[in-house]
Amino acid sequence: MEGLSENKLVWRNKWGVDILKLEIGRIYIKDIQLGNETTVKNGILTVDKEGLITKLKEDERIKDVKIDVARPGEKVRIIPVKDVIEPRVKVSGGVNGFPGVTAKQAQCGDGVTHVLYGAAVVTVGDIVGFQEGVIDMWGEGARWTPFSKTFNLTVDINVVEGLTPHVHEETVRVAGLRAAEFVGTAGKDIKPDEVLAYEMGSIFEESAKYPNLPKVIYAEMMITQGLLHDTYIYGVNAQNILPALLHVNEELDGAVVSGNCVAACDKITTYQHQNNSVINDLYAQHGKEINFLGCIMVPEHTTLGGKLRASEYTLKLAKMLGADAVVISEEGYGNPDSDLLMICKKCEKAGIKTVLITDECAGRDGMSQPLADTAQEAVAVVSGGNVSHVVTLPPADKVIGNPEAIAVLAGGWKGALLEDGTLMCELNAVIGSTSEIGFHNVTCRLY
Amino acid sequence: MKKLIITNNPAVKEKFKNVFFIDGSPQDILTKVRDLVHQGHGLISHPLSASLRMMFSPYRTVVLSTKKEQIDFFSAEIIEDSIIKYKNHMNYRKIDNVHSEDYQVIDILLLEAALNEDTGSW
Amino acid sequence: MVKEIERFGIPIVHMATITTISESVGANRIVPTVAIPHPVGNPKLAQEDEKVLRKELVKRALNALTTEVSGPTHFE
Amino acid sequence: MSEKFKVLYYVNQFFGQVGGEDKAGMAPLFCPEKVGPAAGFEGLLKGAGEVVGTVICGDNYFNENKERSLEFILNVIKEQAPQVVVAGPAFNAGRYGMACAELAKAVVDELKIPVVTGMYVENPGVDICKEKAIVIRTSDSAGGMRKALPTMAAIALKLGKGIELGSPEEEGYIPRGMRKTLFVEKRGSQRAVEMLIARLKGEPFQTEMPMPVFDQVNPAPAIKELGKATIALCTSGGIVPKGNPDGIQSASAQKWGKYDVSTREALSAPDFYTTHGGYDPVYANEIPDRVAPLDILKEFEKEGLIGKVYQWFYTTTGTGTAVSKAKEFGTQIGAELKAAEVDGVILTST
Repeated sequence: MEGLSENKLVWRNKWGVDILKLEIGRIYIKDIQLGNETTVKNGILTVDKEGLITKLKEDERIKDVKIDVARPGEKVRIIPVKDVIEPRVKVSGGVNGFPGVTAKQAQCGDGVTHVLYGAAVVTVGDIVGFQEGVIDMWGEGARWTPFSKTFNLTVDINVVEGLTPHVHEETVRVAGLRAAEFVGTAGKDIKPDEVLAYEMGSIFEESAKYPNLPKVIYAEMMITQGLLHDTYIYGVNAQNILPALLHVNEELDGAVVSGNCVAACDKITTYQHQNNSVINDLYAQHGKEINFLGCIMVPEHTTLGGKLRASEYTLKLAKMLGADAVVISEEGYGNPDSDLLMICKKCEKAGIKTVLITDECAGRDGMSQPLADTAQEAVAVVSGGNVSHVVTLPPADKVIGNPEAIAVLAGGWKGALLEDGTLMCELNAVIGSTSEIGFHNVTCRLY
Repeated sequence: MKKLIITNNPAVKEKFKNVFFIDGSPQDILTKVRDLVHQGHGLISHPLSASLRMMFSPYRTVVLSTKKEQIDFFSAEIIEDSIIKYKNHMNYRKIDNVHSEDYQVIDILLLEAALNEDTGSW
Repeated sequence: MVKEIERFGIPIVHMATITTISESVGANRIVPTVAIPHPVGNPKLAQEDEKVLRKELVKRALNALTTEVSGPTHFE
Repeated sequence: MSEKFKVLYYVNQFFGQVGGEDKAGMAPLFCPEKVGPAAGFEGLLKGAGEVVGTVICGDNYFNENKERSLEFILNVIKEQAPQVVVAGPAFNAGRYGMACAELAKAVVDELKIPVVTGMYVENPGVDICKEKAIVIRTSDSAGGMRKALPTMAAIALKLGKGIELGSPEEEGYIPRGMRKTLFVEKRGSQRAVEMLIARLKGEPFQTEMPMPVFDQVNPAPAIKELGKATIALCTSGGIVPKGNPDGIQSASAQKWGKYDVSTREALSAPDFYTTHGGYDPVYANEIPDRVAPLDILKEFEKEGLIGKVYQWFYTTTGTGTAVSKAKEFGTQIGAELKAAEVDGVILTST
C-alpha cells in the first residue's frame, strides 16, 4: 500500500471525485549511441553499455548480455526477437518500472511519465530452438514491421545452464523490462518535446458529460495459454483471470506486459501494449463521436469451457457498463479465432455493435478462404493482412542475435534461403507485420 | 472426472494417465478427435494452438471429456473447422522436425496449463 | 445445396445431425438425425431395430415434405 | 513499333458474323482476319498490340464437344503464339459464357497465356473462370459492347506489356477471389474506429473481410399426393459406388456424381461405400443406407406410400467444400431434378 500513497498526485474534477490523469511527455530520440553514461542530449540517447550489462547481470541466472544498436536504414537484421519495449521513466505519480513485475505494486495510468519516443529496447534470444521473429531495419523487410522505424537498443540475453524453460522465459522477459527501465531514466529531467494528456473521469461522470454519445468499450484479447503464450497484468499471469476491466489509462502506462513470443506477426509486444493503437484511436474520438468507457482484458483460454466463460463474462461487463458498441481485437491465430467470434456473436445478439480486428490466412497465393470459422454476425471486420503473404528479404550486412534462427524461418515451410543469404519467408515471421490491434497499416483487399 | 488425452507426443504418454496415444501426425490426431467427438466425447481443450509457429509442431495433444449420450454440436463444429484450418496451413508448410524436442516440451507445458484451467467436471 | 434445389420450387427436406448448420445453410424442412457418421442408422441396435429406426426417420422426412412450412422448421 | 504484342480473339457464331441460332452447331475455325468485336479491338490497343486473328465457334458445338473444340483452339493458339487471348464479351449468354470460361481456363492452365473476357456478373461462366482469367463486368446484353471493349482492351494492354493490374474497382473486372496483401494509408485501429463510428451512425461501411453470405429461400409448397410423388435421394455424405468411378474428392469436393439406382433395393456394401473424409467411415461402410436410406425409400415405394424413387441417386461430399461450389452443385442438381419433374427431395448430411 505504501506505493499507492507515495508521490501520488490526485486531480479533482468539479464533482470532486478522484480520477486518473496521465501525462505522457515524449522526448524525441534521433539516435542511440553506446557510451559510459546514460543520458539524453539534443535528442541523442547515450546508453552506458557496461552499466547496463552490470545491472542486468545482477540477476544470477544471466550469463552473458550483448548490447548493440540498430538504426533505421542500416542493413541490419535482428532475429529472433522476443519482445520490444519502450524505454520510459515515471516522473511523478505511481512508481517507476512495471508494477508487479520490476517494481512494487502501484496504480498505473496516473501522474507524469516520460517516454524516449523513437527508441525501443529489443530483446533477443531463443528460449526454444524454433523461435522466429525478424526485424529488418532497411529495404523490403523494413516496410513490413513498425519496429524498423525505431532506434533499437538490442539486448541479447544468454542464460546460465540448466534453467527450466519457465525460468528461462521469465529471465529474458524481466531482463528486457529492466533494460527499458534502466535506459528510460535518462529522460527523467529532460523537458519533453510533446505532452499528451490522458484524462478520463468515472464512467458516470463521462456519461453525464456526453449523454448523447454512444458508449464504446474495447475488448482486448490476449494470448494466455502457457509458456511462451502468456500475458501479464500488474504481474498477474492472465491465464487465471476472469476478464478484467481496466481504466483506459492503465495499459498505456505499463500495466500490461507481453510474455508471448511465438506469434511474431500478430503478437502484441510490450511496446504495443504501452502504445496500444486501439486505445489511442478511441481516445482521440472520446467526447467527439463516442464515449470511451474502458478496456476489458480478455484472456484466451485453451479450453472450450474457458472460452465460453470468458466470452460470457466479457458480454456481461459490456452490458453492465451499458456499452452500445465494442471494438474487439485478437491476439494470435488458430484457437483464438473461436474466442473472437464467440464474443462477436454474443455481443451482436445482445444488441451491442461490434468491430473486429484480426488477420487472415488466405494461402500463399491469397486464393484460399481467409477464415475457417465464420459468423454472419461478423459484419465489420478489419484485416491486418495475410499471414501467408511471401516477402523476399535480401541479405543483411549484419545480423544481431542468432543467424541460425534465419534457417528456422526457411525451415518450417517450402521457403527458400538462397546462397547469397536472400530469404523468402512468410509475413508470419516478421514482427508486428499483421498486427491485430491495428498497429500497422497492412491489410487485405479482394482482387 | 476422467479426461481422455489424445496425443502423439511420447512425453505426454510417459507423464499422464488416460492417454490415447497415436503414433502418427497431428493430422491423425485431429482425425481421431473428430471421430471421438462424433461418438459423443466433448472437447475440453481446443484442437488448435494459439500461434502460427505451433502449427509447425510435429506434436498435438487434445483433451476430451468422457463419452456422453448426446453428441456435442459445439465440439463437432469446432473440430471440423479446425481440421479445415489445419489443412489449409499445411498445404504449403511442412512440419518442423528439426526442433521436435522443443515442441514436445512446449506441447506438454500447454497441456498442463489446459488441465489446470479446467477445474470443473461438466 | 439445399437452397439452390429449393429455388427450383421442389420441396427438400434436410436430414442432418448438426441442425444448427442445417439452418444456417438455409434448409426450411429439417429432420434431426442420429449421429454424424450414421445419420439414419445406429450400429448399437440390432439390425432389425435399426431398420425400424431408419423407417421412422424417413417417415418423418416424408411427413415434412407433405407439410406446408413458412420458414425453417424442425420435424422431431 | 515492331515490338507489338499479339492478341488472338475468340467469338461465337453470332459475333463472328456467321449466323444466329441456326449456326450454333458450327465447328471452330480460325480466321486470320479481325471479325466482329475483334475489328475495333486493335485500335483500342493504342498501337501497342495487334490482333492476329479470330477463332469462331458455335456455342452448341463448343458445349457439346468441349474436348474436341478445346483441342482445336489450343492448337491454333500454339501456332499463333499470342501474348494475350481475348474472348467475348459474352454478356449474359449462358452457353457463350461457358465456352469463353472453359476456353479461358484451359488457355491459362495449359498454355500459361493470360486471358481477358467479359461477362454479366450472373453468367454461369463467371464462377468457372474468374480465378484464372480476368473477367470484366459487363451489362446483361450486347448493348453494353461499346462500354465493354475499351475496358477489356485496357486490361489486355496491361497484360500484354506485363504491367500489374490495379484493383477490381479501378480496372472494372470481377474480383478473382484473391486476398491481396497491401499497404494502406491508415493503420488498422484507425480503420476500426472509423468503421465503428459509421456503424453507430447508421452510415454505410465496408468490412475488410466479407463473411460467406447465407440467404434464405422461400419454402417450396408441400407435396399434395405422396402416393403419386417421385422422391429423389441426395446425400452430401459421399456414398459412391465401388471404385468411386467419378473420382469424387473426400473433401473440398469439386464435383458431384449421380448413379442409377432403379434396379437396386438398397445401397448395400460392398457395392457402395463412403469417400467422405469428414467422419469415421466405419459405420457407413458397413451399411451405406445408414447415410442415404435407399432401402427404406424402396420399401415405401413397394408399399405405395410414395409413388416412385427417382432413378438417379445424387451424391457429393460436404466437408471443406466451398460455399460457391456447394451452390454450383445445388443449381446443377436442382435443374436436373426440375427437368425430370421430381416432386420432392430428401438430402442427408453427415
